[in-house]
Amino acid sequence: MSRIGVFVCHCGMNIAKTVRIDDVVEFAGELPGVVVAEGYKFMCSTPGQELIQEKIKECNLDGVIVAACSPLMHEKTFRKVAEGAGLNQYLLTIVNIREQCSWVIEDEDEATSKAKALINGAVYRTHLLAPLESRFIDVNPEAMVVGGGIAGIQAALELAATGKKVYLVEKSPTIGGHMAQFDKTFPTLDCSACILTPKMDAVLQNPNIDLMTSCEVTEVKGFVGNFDVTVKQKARYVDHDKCNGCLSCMEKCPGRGLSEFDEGLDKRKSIYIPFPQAVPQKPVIDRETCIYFKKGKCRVCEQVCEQDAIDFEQEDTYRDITVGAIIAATGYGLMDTTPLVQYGYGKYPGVYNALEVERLFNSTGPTEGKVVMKDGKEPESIAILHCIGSRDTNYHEYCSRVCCMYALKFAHLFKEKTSADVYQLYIDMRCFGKGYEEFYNRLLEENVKFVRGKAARVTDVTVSPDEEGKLIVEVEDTLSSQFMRLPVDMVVLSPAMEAQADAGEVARTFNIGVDKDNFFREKHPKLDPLSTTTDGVFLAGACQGPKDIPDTVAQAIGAAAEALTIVGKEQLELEAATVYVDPYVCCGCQNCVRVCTYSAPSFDVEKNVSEINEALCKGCGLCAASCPTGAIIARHFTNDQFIGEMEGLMEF
Amino acid sequence: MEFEPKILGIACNWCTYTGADLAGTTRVQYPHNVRVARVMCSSRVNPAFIFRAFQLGSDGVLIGGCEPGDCHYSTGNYYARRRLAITKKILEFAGLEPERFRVEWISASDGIKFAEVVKEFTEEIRALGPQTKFKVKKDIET
Amino acid sequence: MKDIENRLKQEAKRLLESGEAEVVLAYGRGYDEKHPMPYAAKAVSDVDNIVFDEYCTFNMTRYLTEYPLGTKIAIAVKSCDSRTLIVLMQEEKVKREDIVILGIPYRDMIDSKTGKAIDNSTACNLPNPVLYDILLGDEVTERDDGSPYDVLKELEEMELDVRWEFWSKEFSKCIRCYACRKACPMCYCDPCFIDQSQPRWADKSPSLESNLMFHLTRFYHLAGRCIDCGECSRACPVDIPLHLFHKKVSKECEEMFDQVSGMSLDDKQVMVDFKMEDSDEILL
Amino acid sequence: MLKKIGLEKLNEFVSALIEKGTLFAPVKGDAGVDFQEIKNAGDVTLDFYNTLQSPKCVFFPQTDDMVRYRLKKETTDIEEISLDFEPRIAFGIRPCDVKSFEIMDKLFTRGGIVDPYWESRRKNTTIMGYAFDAVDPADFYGAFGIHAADTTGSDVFMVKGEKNLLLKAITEKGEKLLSSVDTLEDALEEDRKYFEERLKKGAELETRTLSLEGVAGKLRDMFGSPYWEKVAAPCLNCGVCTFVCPTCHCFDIQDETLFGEGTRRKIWDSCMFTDFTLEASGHNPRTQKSQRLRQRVNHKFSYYVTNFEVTSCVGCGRCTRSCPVNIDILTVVEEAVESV
Amino acid sequence: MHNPYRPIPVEITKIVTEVDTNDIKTFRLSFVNKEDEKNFKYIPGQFAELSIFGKGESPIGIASSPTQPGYIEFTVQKAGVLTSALHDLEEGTQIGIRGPLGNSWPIDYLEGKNIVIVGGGFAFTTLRSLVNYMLYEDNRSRFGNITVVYGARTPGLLIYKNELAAWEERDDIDMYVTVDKGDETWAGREGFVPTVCKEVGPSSENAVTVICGPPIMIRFTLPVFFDLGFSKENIITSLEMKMKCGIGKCGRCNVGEKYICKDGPVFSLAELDKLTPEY
Repeated sequence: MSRIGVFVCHCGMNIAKTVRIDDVVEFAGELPGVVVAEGYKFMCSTPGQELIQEKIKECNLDGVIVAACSPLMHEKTFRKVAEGAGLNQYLLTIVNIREQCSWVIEDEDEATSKAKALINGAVYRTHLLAPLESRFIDVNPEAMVVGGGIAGIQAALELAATGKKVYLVEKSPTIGGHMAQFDKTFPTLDCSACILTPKMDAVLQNPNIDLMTSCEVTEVKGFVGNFDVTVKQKARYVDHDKCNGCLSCMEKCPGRGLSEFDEGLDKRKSIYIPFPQAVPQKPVIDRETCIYFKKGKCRVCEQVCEQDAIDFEQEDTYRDITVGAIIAATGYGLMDTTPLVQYGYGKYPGVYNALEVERLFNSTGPTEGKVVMKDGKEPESIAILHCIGSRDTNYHEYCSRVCCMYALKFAHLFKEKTSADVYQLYIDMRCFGKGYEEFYNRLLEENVKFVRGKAARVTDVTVSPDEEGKLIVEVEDTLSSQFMRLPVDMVVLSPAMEAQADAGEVARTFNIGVDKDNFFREKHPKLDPLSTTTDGVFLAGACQGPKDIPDTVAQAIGAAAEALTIVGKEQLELEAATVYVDPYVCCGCQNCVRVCTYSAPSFDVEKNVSEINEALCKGCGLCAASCPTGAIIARHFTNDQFIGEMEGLMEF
Repeated sequence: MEFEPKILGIACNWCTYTGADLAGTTRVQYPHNVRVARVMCSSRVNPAFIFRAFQLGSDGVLIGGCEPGDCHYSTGNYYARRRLAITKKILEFAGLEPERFRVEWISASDGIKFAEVVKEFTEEIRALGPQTKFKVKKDIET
Repeated sequence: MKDIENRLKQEAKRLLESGEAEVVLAYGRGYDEKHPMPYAAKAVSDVDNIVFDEYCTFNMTRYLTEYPLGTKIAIAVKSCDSRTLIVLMQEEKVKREDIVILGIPYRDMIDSKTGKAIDNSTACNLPNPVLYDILLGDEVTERDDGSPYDVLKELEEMELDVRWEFWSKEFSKCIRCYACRKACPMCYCDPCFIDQSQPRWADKSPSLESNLMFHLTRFYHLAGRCIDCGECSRACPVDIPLHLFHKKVSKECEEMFDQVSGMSLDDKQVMVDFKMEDSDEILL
Repeated sequence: MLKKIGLEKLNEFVSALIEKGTLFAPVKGDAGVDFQEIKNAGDVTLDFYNTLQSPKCVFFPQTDDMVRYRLKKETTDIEEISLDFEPRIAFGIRPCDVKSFEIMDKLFTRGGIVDPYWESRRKNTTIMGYAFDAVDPADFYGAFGIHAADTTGSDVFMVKGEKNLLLKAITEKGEKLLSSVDTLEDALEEDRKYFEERLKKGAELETRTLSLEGVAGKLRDMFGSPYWEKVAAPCLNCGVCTFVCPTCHCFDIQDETLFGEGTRRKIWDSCMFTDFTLEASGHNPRTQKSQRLRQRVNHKFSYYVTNFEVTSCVGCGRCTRSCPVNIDILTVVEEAVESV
Repeated sequence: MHNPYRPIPVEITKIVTEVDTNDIKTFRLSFVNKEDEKNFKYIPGQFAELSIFGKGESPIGIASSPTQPGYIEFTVQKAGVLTSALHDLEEGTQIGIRGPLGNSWPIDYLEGKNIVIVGGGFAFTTLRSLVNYMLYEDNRSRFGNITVVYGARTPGLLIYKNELAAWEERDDIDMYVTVDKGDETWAGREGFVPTVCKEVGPSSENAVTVICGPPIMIRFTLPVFFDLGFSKENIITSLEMKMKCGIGKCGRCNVGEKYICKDGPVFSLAELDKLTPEY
């Protein structure tokens, strides 16, 4: 670019008070290629903008430098100004002589000379700039939500409400997730099923939602606006198109398996719906426990089914779906506490984990809502142990966030349903949510015994007669520095919420990152908590980290809104300052492919060169710096432009 | 005339450059010697840029990126950390004072840190004196 | 040594005959006894031309990237050469299944230009190849003569300015014939960054500064990839001890990232990899 | 005219030479002996067999500045490098290298346009040839009718005895130089005898050789032969051979600019480099290393012969000795010719 | 001493953007010193090195004819460092020029013969020089019939549009201007150059054809002329090669015994056959 205009802003006195504008303008005017240099009081004002536009036209400028405030402030403004005058917006360079000069340097000479150096750098750079064009791609208007827990349900409902078609993919035979297992929800204690079931039903009824249970995403290709997703429909051995949900098969089925829904505390049939309110109300056959599959004989279900819906020959099928955006709402897993042998889970029947307890309270659960132990007795004393595997550098350093609150909820329910003594063994009570502290205070008055200390051990080795037949919880009360042995009948562990066991694999499928705990990584922890590094893939709920229901729901709604910013548009504007590969220079080392977070580069083995999918590129330039030959050209931040800028910055 | 260091600063757009802006808006004063060029991410910095900067006569080079874990592009600064670390070792083994090259993680909210780093670095470079080892000797002296 | 030569010929013949290899990269005769040459045997009749002696210092992996991917190649490798193979495989420039590795367990090599033995001060000098399919002799078991980084001690202990004097004198000698990069099995870039015109990273005319730009950048490009075969220094007509700089960079990589290049096929190049727990102290 | 000087007084003599003009002479460095411009007489050595690089740098330096410029806003200030070079003395040049100057003259000063940089330096230079008495296995200068004590082309020819350096003026220019240096003594009869003996001995030394008969034509005929691929297989495509060669003359012209100031210079280039023939369009007529090796060999042994009736090689053996993979140009030509 | 590496100062007096893609411009240069103009004697087909300090040099064919005194013209496509820089310059700027260099169209050989000029796209520049040279009133009678077949991909890519129109008006030259694909403004011929050559079918009797164009065009045009009976001696073209010094020293454009810059760039097909196939 050889016809450059330099426009120096006074910013009232903000710049002019320490930077001698006239000096700077005169200096700029003398630089090679600069055909006009002008100062003005407020370049960003309408007259200032008009001045620039006039000069662009009058002097036929092919490059514009605005020396003013930070580019983060007004780069967009001045790009529009340039564009308005018919100059490509990328032929503009902002020089920051306010935040970088006048506001941080008192001495006039120093501020002025630094301003000159910065402008000189910009002139070198502007000589080497090239116009860039924005590009657009068509967007597929449909969306996919992966995971049918409360997060997925909520996100799907939100999107469907805007009229968008949504695929809701759930790997188990029903939607509802963990929330369906809960009895009450804190802190309001409303019944979980009462608030969840209507939503599940709404999903089923919504014509915009294509509900895909017993399904898993196996491959995601493409990019924002146009993801090509392959979904595996696992064989159910029941043709759901024919099945009318009469469930007579279930009644007659002689097979038995452990109920996943009841956390293995109860049994279910081999042809089953996971729980009475399951959606859809159509059964599946559990191949592992089905007598026909095991022994080759039975087929009772087939005989009773009037719809001819039973199909033992059914196989997994695959479906290709194109969507514009994806919401990952794959939820969490509860930590297996068996390895923490000191707590005796799996060893002592009296030790329960939190989800099992949820089922105990629930009227549809194994005990029909009665709090009785495996031996059928009501516990007389109960210890609820917090932070099992969380806030523990041996397992998970993070706080699992929900345990304090559900522990309080359990305590309340125990008190309500039994006459047992209830102990809370906690490290800190974390009751940060709306109404949470109040709930804690309420529990303080419900005669629950709070012991500040982390349980060290659960044992059945007794040392005194009153401990006989009890489980002993050893704990140091850190408030009184007293070592305690609490004899109880029931121990409730609050295991950490973990990333799903297959989170790493799922993350790879969706090409998103995971954090050190294997939870999906958000794009920015503060400012972009629902996006991922892959454009068009968003996060909702506990797959991103431990979360309670209110947060999950809020996030799901947010994720739906994020997805809508994509599927709500016909076209997407792609980043213009992306990278591209000069195939003549590429040496085929594939460094770019290895470093890119966004999988934008790929390698063409035939041609022995890398290629960039510019729809995926974010323009960070990591690959450009990794390229030994300089084949990767980072538009607007080319090696040439940067080296030029350095030369200009260092000249005077 | 007293030696005034000429220092090249390279700041990532999202954290350090924003942090420097914050130093400005809060009017924290710091030395004029660092001339900042903006890149989108510290991972854009090719070590050859650093060598080149010293050839161009920079007395020091300061690179600012997001705190590890805060990279706008999620992992850029982790790569940058490795590369810039090895760059520094190369400079040092070649015989250039390693103090002339500095990498700092400066978050967008850390205007004060930006100013402090610039202050400290400028003084360090001032004490080291002009960088003549890598600087290209020109044919015509003006 | 004659045994190695015979076994090399024997294996080369077998591989070419059976079609397991289309090419055998080994060593051949040069213009006199002290000057053997790299040799590519492509037919059984070529096998007679194969030699092996203490002057066969060439790292034959240098030639691998000249063949199209998928060519079945048998290659004679010594210790560091085998590490090159590993790096090239990590970088997917060659595929493990395409290469038959003929390991040479021999290390008393002599630089024909200087007449000096190649030892751990000029190369990695592991006694045996790290990776091979066929070992042409018994593993070398004797001798452990210290770390390949021992030779750096003197330079490391120099005052900064003295070290600068040392290197500036060395780099001033460079005539930019690019023998170093061309002899380097890792420098397969074509074109090299230094040949670019936009930007021109360094002047084409040799000078301390432009030479410095070339070499330092090249050292960086080799960081975590150099396997210390010493070919760069042996190729250099003006005897710049480039391998010392490479050794230093390798040493730093090893210390900072806990990885030695070319020792395991499972490793990733340290410069295109990271660990979140890399310490910020490496920047100090 | 035959003069002599005691070896112990060599420094004195060299100092006197420095007075007479810019002196290029062999200096011992880490990697071997090479020609340098001499500032201190003590740097000069006569204890060497061959230099690493050829003395072509005396007339054709690796970097030859032509114009300095300063870019201004509207104009460019230009300062041309003067072609009036100081008188030069090239000291201790091997006979085969002396021959190379004559070969290069043909290209640079004949056939129409004269290269003034070569020509001016050449005119202003007094060449002091130097006799050798041993042969390296890589040498083959005998093939070109040159011998180790060949005085052809030298202005002064030097023979080192046990105690003395004997200097004979071959040309008028040489005579003028020798007679202007008063540290020299007149040689005695025994010196004269020794000098002649050494010339004779030099002529008797045998190097590897090659018949040049028909080589140019044969090489030209076998342009398309697969031989080139075979022979180029070990080649690394570095430029050592061309840079050390006394008759390689390919160069590039580059503007090297920094901060708006720069120099237009001729810089040695090499036909062995990939980008040598790369065109702006991306087209490259020589992409294979076999093509480039063939170009180097053919240029010297065929094209040059066609154009200038002389082989552009003097058999100094430098390329062979410097080649990292021991490619020997003599063998390459021999086998090429045999393969026809 | 004459220094052939020294650029002669010239001033850009006129810039014409030739094509709608804006990447081909014609630069009219005037010598700063009258002396230089007198010494710069060229023949159509020769080239010169254009020089901008800081950017380097680039060999460009001379597009004007010596019969047009007072200036020389170069039509330059934006490609490398120098040509891009040149495209950024404005009228009034001073640059350098070295030349004239190379051989030329063989004017003596062409004399008295019928001339068929075949050009494609941007490669028409030195052909234009030749046409203008032959059309010059003092010269016209020295040559027989002049036929010009000139084509470009699109109407917007034809260069020298005004001149082409002026030539069309004349009756001492047969013009066949064609485009591969026309547009709404294009009323002229459509079709590829080789096809048009076939249609025109010039007699090989006492005729020479001079061809310049993209390799693909040349590849398909040559058989047409062979079929028409043109011998290899009578098909003449101009080579492009990476040139640097322009005076046969630097070795870059060396093809066999020849230096394209010194012994070329103009060769007949018969001469090309003798070159080693390396261009």
